Amino acid sequence: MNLDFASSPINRDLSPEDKIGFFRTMMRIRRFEHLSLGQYQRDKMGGFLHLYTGQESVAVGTVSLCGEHDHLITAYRCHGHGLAVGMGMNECMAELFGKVTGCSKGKGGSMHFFAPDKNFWGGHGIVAGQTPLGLGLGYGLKYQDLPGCALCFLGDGAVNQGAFHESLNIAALFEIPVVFIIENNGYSMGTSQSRSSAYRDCLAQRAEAYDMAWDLVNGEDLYEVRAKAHIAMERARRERLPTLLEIGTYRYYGHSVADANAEKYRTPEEIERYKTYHDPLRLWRRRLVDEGVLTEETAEAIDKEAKQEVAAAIKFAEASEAPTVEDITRDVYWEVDHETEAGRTGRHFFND
Amino acid sequence: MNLDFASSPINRDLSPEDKIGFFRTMMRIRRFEHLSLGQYQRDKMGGFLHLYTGQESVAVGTVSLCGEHDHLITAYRCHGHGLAVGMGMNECMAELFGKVTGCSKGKGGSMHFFAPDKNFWGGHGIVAGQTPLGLGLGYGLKYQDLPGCALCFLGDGAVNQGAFHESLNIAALFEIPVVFIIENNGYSMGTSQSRSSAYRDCLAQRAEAYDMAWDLVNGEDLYEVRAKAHIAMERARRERLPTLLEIGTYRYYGHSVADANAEKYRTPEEIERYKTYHDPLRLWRRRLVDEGVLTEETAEAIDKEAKQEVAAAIKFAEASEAPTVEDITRDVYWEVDHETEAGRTGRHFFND
Amino acid sequence: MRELLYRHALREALDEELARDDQVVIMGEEVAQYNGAYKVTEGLWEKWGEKRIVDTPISEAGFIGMGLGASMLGVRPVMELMFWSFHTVAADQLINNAANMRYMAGGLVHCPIVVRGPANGGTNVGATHSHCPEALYASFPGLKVCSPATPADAKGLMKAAIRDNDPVYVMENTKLYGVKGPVPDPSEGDHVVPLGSAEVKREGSDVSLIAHGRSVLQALEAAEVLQASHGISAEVLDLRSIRPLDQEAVIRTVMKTNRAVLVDESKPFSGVSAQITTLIQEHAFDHLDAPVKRVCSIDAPAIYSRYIEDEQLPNPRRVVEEVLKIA
Amino acid sequence: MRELLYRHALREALDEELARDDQVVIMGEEVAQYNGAYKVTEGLWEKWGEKRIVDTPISEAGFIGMGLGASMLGVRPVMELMFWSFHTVAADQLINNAANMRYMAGGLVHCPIVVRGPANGGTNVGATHSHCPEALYASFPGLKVCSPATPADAKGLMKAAIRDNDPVYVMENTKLYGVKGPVPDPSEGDHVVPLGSAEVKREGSDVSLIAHGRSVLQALEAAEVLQASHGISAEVLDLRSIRPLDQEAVIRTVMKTNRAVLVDESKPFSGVSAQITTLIQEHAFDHLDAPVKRVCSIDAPAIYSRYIEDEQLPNPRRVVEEVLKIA
Ligand SMILES: Cc1ncc(C[n+]2csc(CCOP(=O)(O)OP(=O)(O)O)c2C)c(N)n1
Ligand SMILES: Cc1ncc(C[n+]2csc(CCOP(=O)(O)OP(=O)(O)O)c2C)c(N)n1
Ligand SMILES: [Mg+2]
Ligand SMILES: [Mg+2]
Repeated sequence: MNLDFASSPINRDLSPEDKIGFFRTMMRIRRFEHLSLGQYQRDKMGGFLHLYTGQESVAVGTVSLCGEHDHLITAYRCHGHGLAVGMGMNECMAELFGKVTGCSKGKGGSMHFFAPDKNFWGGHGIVAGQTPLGLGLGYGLKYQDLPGCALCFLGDGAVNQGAFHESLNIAALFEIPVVFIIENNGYSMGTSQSRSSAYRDCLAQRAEAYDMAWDLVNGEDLYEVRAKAHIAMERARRERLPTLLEIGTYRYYGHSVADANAEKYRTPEEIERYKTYHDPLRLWRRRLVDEGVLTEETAEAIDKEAKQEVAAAIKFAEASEAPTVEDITRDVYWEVDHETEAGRTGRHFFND
Repeated sequence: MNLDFASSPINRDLSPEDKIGFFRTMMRIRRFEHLSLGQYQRDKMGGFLHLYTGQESVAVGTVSLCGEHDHLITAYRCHGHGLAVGMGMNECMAELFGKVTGCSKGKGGSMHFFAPDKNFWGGHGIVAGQTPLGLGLGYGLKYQDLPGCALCFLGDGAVNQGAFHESLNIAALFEIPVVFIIENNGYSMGTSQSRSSAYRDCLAQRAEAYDMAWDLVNGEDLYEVRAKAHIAMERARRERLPTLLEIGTYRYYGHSVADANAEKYRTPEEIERYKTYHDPLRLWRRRLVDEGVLTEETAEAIDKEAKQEVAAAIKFAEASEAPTVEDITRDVYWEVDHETEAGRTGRHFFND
Repeated sequence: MRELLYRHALREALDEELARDDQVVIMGEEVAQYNGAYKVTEGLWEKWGEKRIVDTPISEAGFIGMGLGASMLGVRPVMELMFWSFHTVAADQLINNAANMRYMAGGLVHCPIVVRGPANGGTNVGATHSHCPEALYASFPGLKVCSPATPADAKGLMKAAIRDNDPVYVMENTKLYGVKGPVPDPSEGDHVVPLGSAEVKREGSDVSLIAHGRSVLQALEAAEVLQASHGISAEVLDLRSIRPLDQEAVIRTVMKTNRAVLVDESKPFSGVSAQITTLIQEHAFDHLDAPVKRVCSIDAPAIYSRYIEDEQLPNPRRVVEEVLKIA
Repeated sequence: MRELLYRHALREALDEELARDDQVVIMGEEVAQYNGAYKVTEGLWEKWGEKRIVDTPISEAGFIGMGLGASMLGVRPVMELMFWSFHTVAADQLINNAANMRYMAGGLVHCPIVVRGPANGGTNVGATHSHCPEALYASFPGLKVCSPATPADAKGLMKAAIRDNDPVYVMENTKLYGVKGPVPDPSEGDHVVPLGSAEVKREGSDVSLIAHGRSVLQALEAAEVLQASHGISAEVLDLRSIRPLDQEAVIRTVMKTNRAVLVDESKPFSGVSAQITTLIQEHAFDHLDAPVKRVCSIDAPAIYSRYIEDEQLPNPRRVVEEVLKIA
C-alpha cells in the first residue's frame, strides 16, 4: 500500500505559498549547484566541490520543519542545507570562490559552510566527525532546557565510522533530542552501500542495537520526508528521545567534481532512471501542478529567478576581495580576536 | 527449559582427564590471581592489577576448544587467558614483578601478557583497542588460507568504543573467521551495564545491526561456554563467518586492585550471591564430583598444587633480575634488534 | 598559607567554577558516582547533582565531541580524560573539531571547552597509559595547553582554562595528585593563573632549568644538588602554560644565565623542549655560551618495570649530569 | 634515464612488491575498483585481483587495526589513507598498537605494516584535509616515517618501507603525484632507497637548506633564486626519511656551510624542523655562524582560499627572505 503523505497532519495544512516555497528552495539549490559546477570548470575555485543535486528534498523537507530552537549540522555536502536554512547565495558563492565575503571568510570552502545565526553549525569534512557534534547540539538543548531538537545529517558511507556508533549509544542512553539522518544516496564515493556496509534490511535498522527508534523514508517525495521527519523531531522535542532516519536519495553528479569515475561505478542508465522517475524536484513540480498549486509558467519563472540569483551571486563573488596574508592568523583564537587579557598574555603563534 | 550442555557434541566425549584438566586450569588461575594480589599488597609490583577471579570459565572454556590454527587476543584483564593457553606461571609472575624473565621482559606488565608461540597476542590496555587486531588475526588466517579462527575478548564497557563497531561491520562484510566474545561481568569500573550501554535485550544483539550471528552464554557453566563457543568457532572455521558472543560472568574483586570503591557500586550481598551460587569454579567442581569424575580429595590436592605452583613462581620472580637502563631501548625496532642493514642506517633514537 | 593537595586544589577550582557559572558541566568516565578514578571530582556529584556532574560511557570520541557540540551553544563542558593517554581514540574531535572549527567557520563559532586529566609516566602502567601529549596538542594552532606543577598553579590554571573562550587542554599528573602545597585562600580573592605566564620557581644565575609539570619538581631538586655539591646556581623556570607560551620569560632567563637545560617528560623527538630549544637558539643566539641541553624521557615506549621506569623519565640525577656537561 | 610520474613510480613500487612477495596486500578506501582516489593504485586491482587489492569501508581505525593484526601473522599490508589527514580517526591503532605493541610484548611480536597516503596542504581543501603529521608520528619510538620528494625516491622508499619489518608511514604529496622525474629502469636492478639516508639534492657552500617532501622542491627553487639574484650558494639536503634520520648528513652540511634554513610544511610548534634545529644546535653549536632559521606553514589551521593558501605554505620567496636574514 502506498500511503499518501500529503494528508499527514504536518502536510495537510500547508498553504500554496508554503508548497511553492519548497519548490523555490529546491530549485535554487539545484541552480546554485549547477552553476557552481560551471564556475569550478572555469577554474574560479579549487579543492573539492560535492554537489547536492538530486538530494534537495532531504534538506528542504527537514529544514522546513525547523523552528527557532532546532539546530542542524552536516558533512561536506553542505550547500543544500545552507541554502535551505536561508543562507544567501552571495556568501555561499563567495565562500566557494575563497573570498572574504564568504560565509566563512574564505577560510572554510565548499565543505565548511557555517551559519550559526541560522542554527546551522556546518559543513564538516571528516566523515562522521560531525556526528558527536550533532549529539552535542542536542545535549546542549537539553542542558539549557530549550524546547528544540538537533538534526545531524550523514552519508551512507559514514555509518561505518566508530564515532557515529558512540554517538548513537550516548544519544539513546542519555535520551538526547537529536535526529540522525542518513542521506542514503547509495554510494560512498565509488563504493555501493552493499560493498561498504553489513546490515539486515537497511542501515537505519542499526538503531535497534541501541533500542532507538528508526524509520526509512523515500526521499523522492517531499511530503513523506516532512511527515516522517516531523514524527522524529516531535519525538525529540517532546519525549527527548533520539531517532535514526534513513532517507533514500540519489546524487546525479560524481562524488565530487573531481570524481572522474562518476559514471563507472554506476551505469548511465541508473543515473537516467533516477533523473527521470525519482527526481524529487521534478516530482514535486508535477505534484504541485496536479494539485493546481503551481502552473508550468510559475515554475519556469521560479527557475529563471533562481538562475538570475546565482548569476548575481557569481558576480558578487567575482567582485569580492580575497583574504590577505594577515587574515591567515585571524579567527584562530577567540581571545586573540577579541583582544582580551587572555588573548594578549603569552605567545599564541610561532611564526618565528 | 534448562538445557544440559553436558550432552552437547563437543562435551559428550570429554574424558575425565579433560574435565579435571579444566578444573585444574581454573583453579590455577584463581590461585595465581589471589596470590598475585597478596604480592601487590606487599608492594612487589606497581601499576594496575586487574584480576580475573570469577571469570575463569570464560578463558578456560573457550581456550579448551582451540587448535593449532586458532588465535586469541584480549584486553588488560589477561592473566586468565595467558594461563589458559599454557603460559607458565613463572614468566607471568615475573612479568608482574617487572623482571627480565617475564613474558614481556618486564616491559608490558599486568595488562600486556603475550605468548605468540601459543597463539596468544596479548593483553591490551586501551579499551577495545584490541578489537581491530582480533579482526586482523581472523583476516590473516583467511588471507593465508589457514583453517583456524580468531577469538577476540572484550568487556561489557568496551562495546561502546567506535573501533569495536568498525570491526563488527568489517568482520560481517568481509566474512572474517573471528569470534568476538564479550565477557560481561556487569560493570565497567564502577559503571553498571545499564548506565553505560543502550540496548534491547542484551549487548550481543548489537550484532544484528550487522546481520551477524550472536548468542548469549551463561558463563557459570563450563559446558555451556564450550558448547556455544564451539558453534561459533565452527561457524568461523567452516563457513568463515563471524559471531558475537556475550558470556555472562562476574568479577569478585574491584576493577583493579586500586579500585577503592569495589564494594560501593555493588552491594556486598550481590558479590556474595555470585560467589555462593554462580561461581564457575565451585559449580564445575560440584558437577565433576556429582559425575563421579572428581573426588573432594583430588580437588583439594589440585588446589594445593596450584598454590604451590604460584608460590614457586613468586620465588622465581623474586630471584629474577630486573631490566637495565640499556634494556629500555631494546625491543623497539625489529630491524635494530636484529642488527640488519636497515637497523643500522640512520638514527633511530634521539637521546642526545 | 593553607596547604592543599594538588587534587584538592583542582577540585576546589572545579567547585568554584561550578558555583560561578551554571553552564559549567563536568563530564567523563567515572567522574560522578565513582568520584573520579583519581578522586579529583570527589564529592562534586553529591554536591551538584547529576545534571552538572555526568558519568559517560567509555566513548571518548563520542562524549568529547558531544561536549564540543554543546560548547558551541554556550555550555562550558569540563571533560575528564581518565588518562590523557586515551586521547588517541578521540583525536579527531580533539584536533579537527576543537582546533579547526572556529577557523573553518571564519570565526563564527567558538568552543569554550576544557579537557583535563593526567598526562604522565612513572606509575608502572606501561606504554599505552603513559603518554605525554603536550607538544602534540600544542602543535595545533587553535588549541591551548597547560600543565601545572604545583597545587596553586593547578587551581589557578584550571580556573583560567574554564573561563577561557577557546579549547584548553589541561595536562595534570597522577604523581602530583597527592602532593601538597600552599594555595591562596578563597577569601583572599579569586586565584586565577593566566594562561601564557611562566613563573620563576627558583632564582639562579649560572644555568636555566626550564620545565613544565612534574619535571619542574625534578628541576628544583636538581638545583638543590647543583648548589650543594657543585656550587652551581640554577634558575628554575616553570612554563606552566605550553601554548600560549611565555616566550619572554624563557628568553629573559637564558639572557641572564647564558645556559639552558630543558627538562621535559616528553619523548625527545619534537617534544615541547625541541620547540623551546628552537626558540632559544633563534632569539637568544648570541647569549648562549653552550648548546641548549635536554633531559627527556629515554626514547622508547614507556617501560613497565618499576625498577627502571624512573630512570627512563627525567630525574634529578640525569638533570645534574646534563648541567655538568655545559656548566 | 626514463621519466615517471611520482604516482606511477609509487605504483611501480607497489606492483613490484606485489610480485615479489605474495604476503603483500594493498588495502584502503577506493584503492581497488575505483583505482585509488589519486590513482596511485590504478590498474592493480585488475592485474592482481580482489584478494591482493582490497577496498575497505570508511573505517580507518577498523581496517588499519585489521592490517596490524594480520601483520603479526606475517601478512604485509600496505594500507592507504586516502589522506594522511584522516589519521586522527585511526590514531589509537597508528600509535598504541603500531608503535608500542612490539615493546609491550618484550620483542615477541612485530608489525611489518606500511601506511601510506598524501600528507600536505596546498590543494584548497581546508584545515581538516591539509595535515602534515610527520613530526607527530616520528615522535613515537617504534614508528618510522619517510616523505619522498621525487619519483625516484618515492619508488625507492616505498620498496624499502614494504620490506622493512617495522611499521613505516610513508607520507606522500598530492601536489607531487603529477610531477615527473627520472626513475631507474627495473632492468638495472632493484631500486631501493634505504630509510635513514638523506640526499644532497644540490651542492652549495654558503647556506644549507634542509627539507623533506615537497619543501625540497621549494628549497631547490629558492636556491636558484639565491644563486642568480644574490650570489648565494645554497646546498639543499633532502632528509627523505624523518625517522630513522640521517643525522650525520645534517651535521655534515651544516659544518660545511655554517648556516641553515629549514624548510618544513609542518606548523612551526614542534614540527620536524624544531627537532632538526635542536639537533643542529646541539651537535654543531660551534659551527653555526647564525641562528638556524625555519620556514614553516604560517601558524594557523590551513586556509581554504586559493588566493592565499600558497602564502601560508613554505614557498621559494619566503625561503629566500629567511636566508637573506642570516647570509
Ligand atoms: C575519516 C574520513 N575518511 C575518508 C574521507 C574521504 N571521503 C570523503 S567523502 C567520502 C565518501 C562518503 O560517502 P557518504 O558518507 O555516503 O556521503 P556522500 O558523499 O554520499 O554524501 C570519503 C571516503 C574523509 N573525508 N574522512
Ligand atoms: C579508551 C580507554 N578509555 C578508558 C580506559 C580506562 N579503563 C580501563 S578498563 C575500563 C573499564 C572497562 O570495562 P569493561 O570493558 O567492562 O571490562 P572489565 O574491566 O569489566 O573487564 C576503563 C574505563 C582505557 N583503558 N581505555
Ligand atoms: Mg553516500
Ligand atoms: Mg566489565
